[in-house]
Amino acid sequence: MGAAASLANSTAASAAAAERKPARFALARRTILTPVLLSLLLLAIALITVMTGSRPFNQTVIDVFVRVILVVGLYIFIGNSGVLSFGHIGFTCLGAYAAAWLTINPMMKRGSLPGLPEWLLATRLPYWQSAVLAALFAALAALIFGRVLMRLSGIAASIATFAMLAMINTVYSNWESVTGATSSVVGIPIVRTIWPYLIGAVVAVFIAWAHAISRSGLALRAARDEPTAAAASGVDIPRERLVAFVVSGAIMGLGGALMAHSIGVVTPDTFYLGLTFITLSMLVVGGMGSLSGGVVGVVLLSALIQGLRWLEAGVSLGESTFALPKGFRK
Amino acid sequence: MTYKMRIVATALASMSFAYPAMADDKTIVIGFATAESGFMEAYDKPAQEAAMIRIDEINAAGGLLGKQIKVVKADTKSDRAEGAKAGLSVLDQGADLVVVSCDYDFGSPAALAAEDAGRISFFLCAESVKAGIQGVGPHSFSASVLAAVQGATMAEWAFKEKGAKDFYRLLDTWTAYNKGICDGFDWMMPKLEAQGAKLVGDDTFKNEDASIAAQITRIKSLPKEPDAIMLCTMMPGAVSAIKQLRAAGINSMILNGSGVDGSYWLSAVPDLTNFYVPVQGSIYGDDPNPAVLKFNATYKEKTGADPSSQYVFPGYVMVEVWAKAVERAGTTDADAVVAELEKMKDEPTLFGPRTFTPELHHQNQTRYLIVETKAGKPGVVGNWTISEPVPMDALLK
Amino acid sequence: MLQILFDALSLGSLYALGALGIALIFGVMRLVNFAHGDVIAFCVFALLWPSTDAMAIVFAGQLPWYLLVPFVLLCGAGLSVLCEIIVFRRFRQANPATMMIASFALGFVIRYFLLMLFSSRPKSISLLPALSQPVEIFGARLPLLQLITIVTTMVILIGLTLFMRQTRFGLEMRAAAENFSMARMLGVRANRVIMGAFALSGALAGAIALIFGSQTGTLDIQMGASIMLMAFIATVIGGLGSLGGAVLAGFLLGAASVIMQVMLPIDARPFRDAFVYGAVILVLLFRPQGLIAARGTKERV
Amino acid sequence: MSLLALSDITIRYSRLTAVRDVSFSMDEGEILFITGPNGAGKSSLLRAIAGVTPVAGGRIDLAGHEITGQAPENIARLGFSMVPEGRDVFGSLTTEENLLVGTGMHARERGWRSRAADELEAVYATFPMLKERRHGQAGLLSGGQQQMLVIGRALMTNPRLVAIDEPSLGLAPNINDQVYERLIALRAQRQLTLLIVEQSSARAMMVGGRMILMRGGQIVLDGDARTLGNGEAIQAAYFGYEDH
Repeated sequence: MGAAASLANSTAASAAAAERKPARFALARRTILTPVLLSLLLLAIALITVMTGSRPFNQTVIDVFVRVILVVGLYIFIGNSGVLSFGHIGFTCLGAYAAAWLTINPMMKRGSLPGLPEWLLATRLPYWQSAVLAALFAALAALIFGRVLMRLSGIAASIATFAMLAMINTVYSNWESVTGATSSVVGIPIVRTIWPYLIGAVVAVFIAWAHAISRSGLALRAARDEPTAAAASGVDIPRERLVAFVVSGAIMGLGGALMAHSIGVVTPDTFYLGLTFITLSMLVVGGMGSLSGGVVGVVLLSALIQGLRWLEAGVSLGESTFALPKGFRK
Repeated sequence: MTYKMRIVATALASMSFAYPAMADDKTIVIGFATAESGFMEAYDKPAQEAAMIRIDEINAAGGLLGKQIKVVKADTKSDRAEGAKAGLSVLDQGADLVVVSCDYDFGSPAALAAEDAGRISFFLCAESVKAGIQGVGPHSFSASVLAAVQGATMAEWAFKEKGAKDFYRLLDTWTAYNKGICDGFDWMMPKLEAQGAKLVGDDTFKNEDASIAAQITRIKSLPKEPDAIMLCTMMPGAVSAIKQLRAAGINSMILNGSGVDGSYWLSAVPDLTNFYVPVQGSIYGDDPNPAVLKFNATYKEKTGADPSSQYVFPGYVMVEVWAKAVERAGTTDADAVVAELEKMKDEPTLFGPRTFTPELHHQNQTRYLIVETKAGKPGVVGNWTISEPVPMDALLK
Repeated sequence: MLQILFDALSLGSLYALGALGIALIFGVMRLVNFAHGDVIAFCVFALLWPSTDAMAIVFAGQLPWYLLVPFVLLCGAGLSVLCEIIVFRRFRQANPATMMIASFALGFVIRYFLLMLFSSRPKSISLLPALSQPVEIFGARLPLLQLITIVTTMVILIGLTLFMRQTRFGLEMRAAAENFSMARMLGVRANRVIMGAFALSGALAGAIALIFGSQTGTLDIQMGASIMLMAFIATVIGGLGSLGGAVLAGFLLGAASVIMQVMLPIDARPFRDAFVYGAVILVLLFRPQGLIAARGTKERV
Repeated sequence: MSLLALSDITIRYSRLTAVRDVSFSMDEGEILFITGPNGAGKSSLLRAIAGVTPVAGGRIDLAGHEITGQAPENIARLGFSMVPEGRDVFGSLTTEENLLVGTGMHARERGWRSRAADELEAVYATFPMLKERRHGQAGLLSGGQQQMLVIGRALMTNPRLVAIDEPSLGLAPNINDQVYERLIALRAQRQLTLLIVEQSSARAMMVGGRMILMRGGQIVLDGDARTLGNGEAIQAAYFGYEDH
């Protein structure tokens, strides 16, 4: 993970370096190793899984890949801006439901979600198209919410994102005709092969990397480390935050869509506090400031949880979080 | 190297092919993809115990199609993603019947996995119309009765037997189950209104609300206390709502779904009176059917405790109807068994008749016992079967 | 009208007490304690004997009220202090995000511990049944408990204010909440103040547990969560670290909830919380520092 | 034996070294000015003595006890009282409450309440203005009044050594004069040992006593303030002319 360190170091050289294009190419060359290595790691995991041929294990690894996408999405905003967001799982919820709207058999949709607009009721797309649209939908929502919320910073911003999550959850839990309220939305085609999830995770990793070395990403990290200096040198912090918020929102939406396809049912309460804190823990354990930290955090923690489950530790989640504090102290 | 490798590979392959075939020969496998830990465990386990009682009875009587029933289990950890894995896991172990969690939301991932593999799945006690064809597919069934039937039963019974005229509807928006009860009530109400009943008001609350004082104030501001309040909710919020209703001095009849059955919580509302619950069988030792009393005794012997609520019973019913269908089909082949199940009309079981049709793998009309709680003591006071089945469009609302 | 006022006050009381418990700890440690809700749940379950049967085996719940109340308060304080010693003490130097997540993990552990001992099935208990009687006041018929909730909350608030203003410990705590390292340089013992804050916060959790328990008659391992969320929001709107602000915002949230329940048409009522959270965002946008900004709250270095 | 002794103190903030191998000691009753430009490490040094900034190397002794790595509250109990930069008054507390915060640490001793009351009267005698505003909120006091308050607050702990970080910062010159007038009077009255950090050496030369000049985290001059008063040496050291 040496490349990760170099990526982090490059932050220091941030704003000035961002001004010159050739320097950016050099930066890309220097840091490309990180996403490539991470992708290879994920590919290796996928290959091992396919070789074992166990269906439950395959499902477990699909879960891990979905979490990788979610944590990478969180990293894009939290890692780069330093603002803790409790709201991102809201975008996952939006993505998952968007995927449901787009892929369910129109016959079933008419019965269970009659409030959808006519064109949506008639639409039925393959899952990968719906995943892309779900990501765009989540990004749009992130743009709208972000326009308002990115004016805030620090703990007020964190709370406001939480309020956003609660709003999304309340609306989706009660809008009977469009989201089916608290009851499960069913009929989402289930995708049980591992490759789409692998591709999703790899795409997320590369987008995170591209954002991190983009001018906006560099400026945002500079602002995170030296807010006053960055503001003085003309960095428009709310704007750069908004960019990260929208990009991460899109990734969270993608993760939500794939999550929907991995289980086949969606309910609003899947996308609430539990998932929020599990993904946040994974990001923090890996190290909030680095992409590879996030991905490795997910893989390690998932392996730990799975290990404990195999040991039949009984209180699965309780036990796994017990192990957290050791990893917490950076 | 190639020669030896090929032998090993062939041996391995033949073994893996041979394994399910062997399982088919000597035993029939029922796979439980249910919660053995976490939140759902408290709901799945009792019904699963009841299912085990029926399985033991069948095995003791010589088995099914002359084969012993073998049980395999995988824990869903009360988690949806884990539920899908548990479903796949019992399928890998050769399950002919996949039993899934009590609740539709938690059981459906495993049921969908079974549907994919073309096996029959049975929800232990889900009461949503989705637990079956509508939400999983043509091989999926539920062993319990639709929530809507409970709401409709209570409304009709209260009107016809207790002379209730003014109804009030209080819905907890937390779950689909709660809404299901009120959907049944809403379907029944216009029929009763034509005969002189009246809906005097309605309101909603949330299960986790610390206080429903505002909702109670709305009831109290009515010109006259309603005769009956249809309370569409479930634990734990139900106790809180009932307690607050009574503490505010509202003495109307309270009509409920089966979710509040059980005496374990009655201590919270001392001397509760005028309180009615529909149940499939009585756990209070006064069931009109002596076979139910015998079952309760067996259950106590096996688990060391009396059934805590009527949700124990569907587990028994599930194995009962499935085994009958297998006997009649003469095979465990999913499609043949489904066809037999769909032929069942008012099939008698220990806990009331059961009907399955190619449209609905669930009960939309069945006999319910009515349990009244009087001065803190619950007991059966009658039974009721709604005058017509709840139609599909009311269920899919 | 009077009825609505009482409804709003009694719901607001619960939120205010919860917010106070969170604000106390935030003040001295900059920790948003997500485990607070689980401490509340623990306090109620302390009344029962551990058992996974459906029927609750009442243990401490049978004590007469003058023993019961201190018992529950002590339970809360004890657990809270234990959390501080075992977990949070190790995170004093960590950043707020890490602490927040540690507290959430701790909450998980407490919840699963309860789950193991008591199972997830809600239990019922008749707590202080004498309080469930209705009473008549100014022409409004109220449950006695509602009245007692309001009165108790007022007594607790006044008592706490006196404690904070009149005692040396209260003085040290207020000083530490405002500028922790300066207070230490004046000889204020960090451990003592932090443990004091945790103990007070835990006792407040115990008080909520008692009120909540006797109001609902139900014990559920999730029961603290909804209050915790509202209390958390109240703390933020009130101005993190400002005790007065937390109380004020708690009452405001309670009032907002009740008024929306009364005013909204039935189809919009299920969306009540979305409006409440929307109002939270508005407040934050116009006053990011909260309604009553805690003066000079410096980040601990 | 000296009251305060620092040997080879090094302070680092992640990769940045703020103070490098600094040693000096102070005797009881002494007045010592530490001066130097911004970023010389003066405040870091003071905060390290108070125990709020960890040291990366070296040892600090106070009144015969090693205090390296001790908690601030324990260092305060040995008689060290700190007036940090920026006059950290507790803004939401009243003036009197501010003064009383530091008396709590003697609560185990008998008769601390009456002694605290005496101290309070003594401080009010020195700063009558504080008595006028005793029940007013401290955050509403003016800059000069706040400076008096924090000095008074430091005295309330009954200290042997008072360290003051930049008392002149942000004060009008005439107010600043007043502050120093009081400080000098207090020192005479109570036999206080004073450690004062200032950016400019002008004040040190006026008041007299010993002066240490720091630059780049190290001591460059140490001697009698008035002797060092020779402008050129000071200026050379202050701005680092010798480098050129």
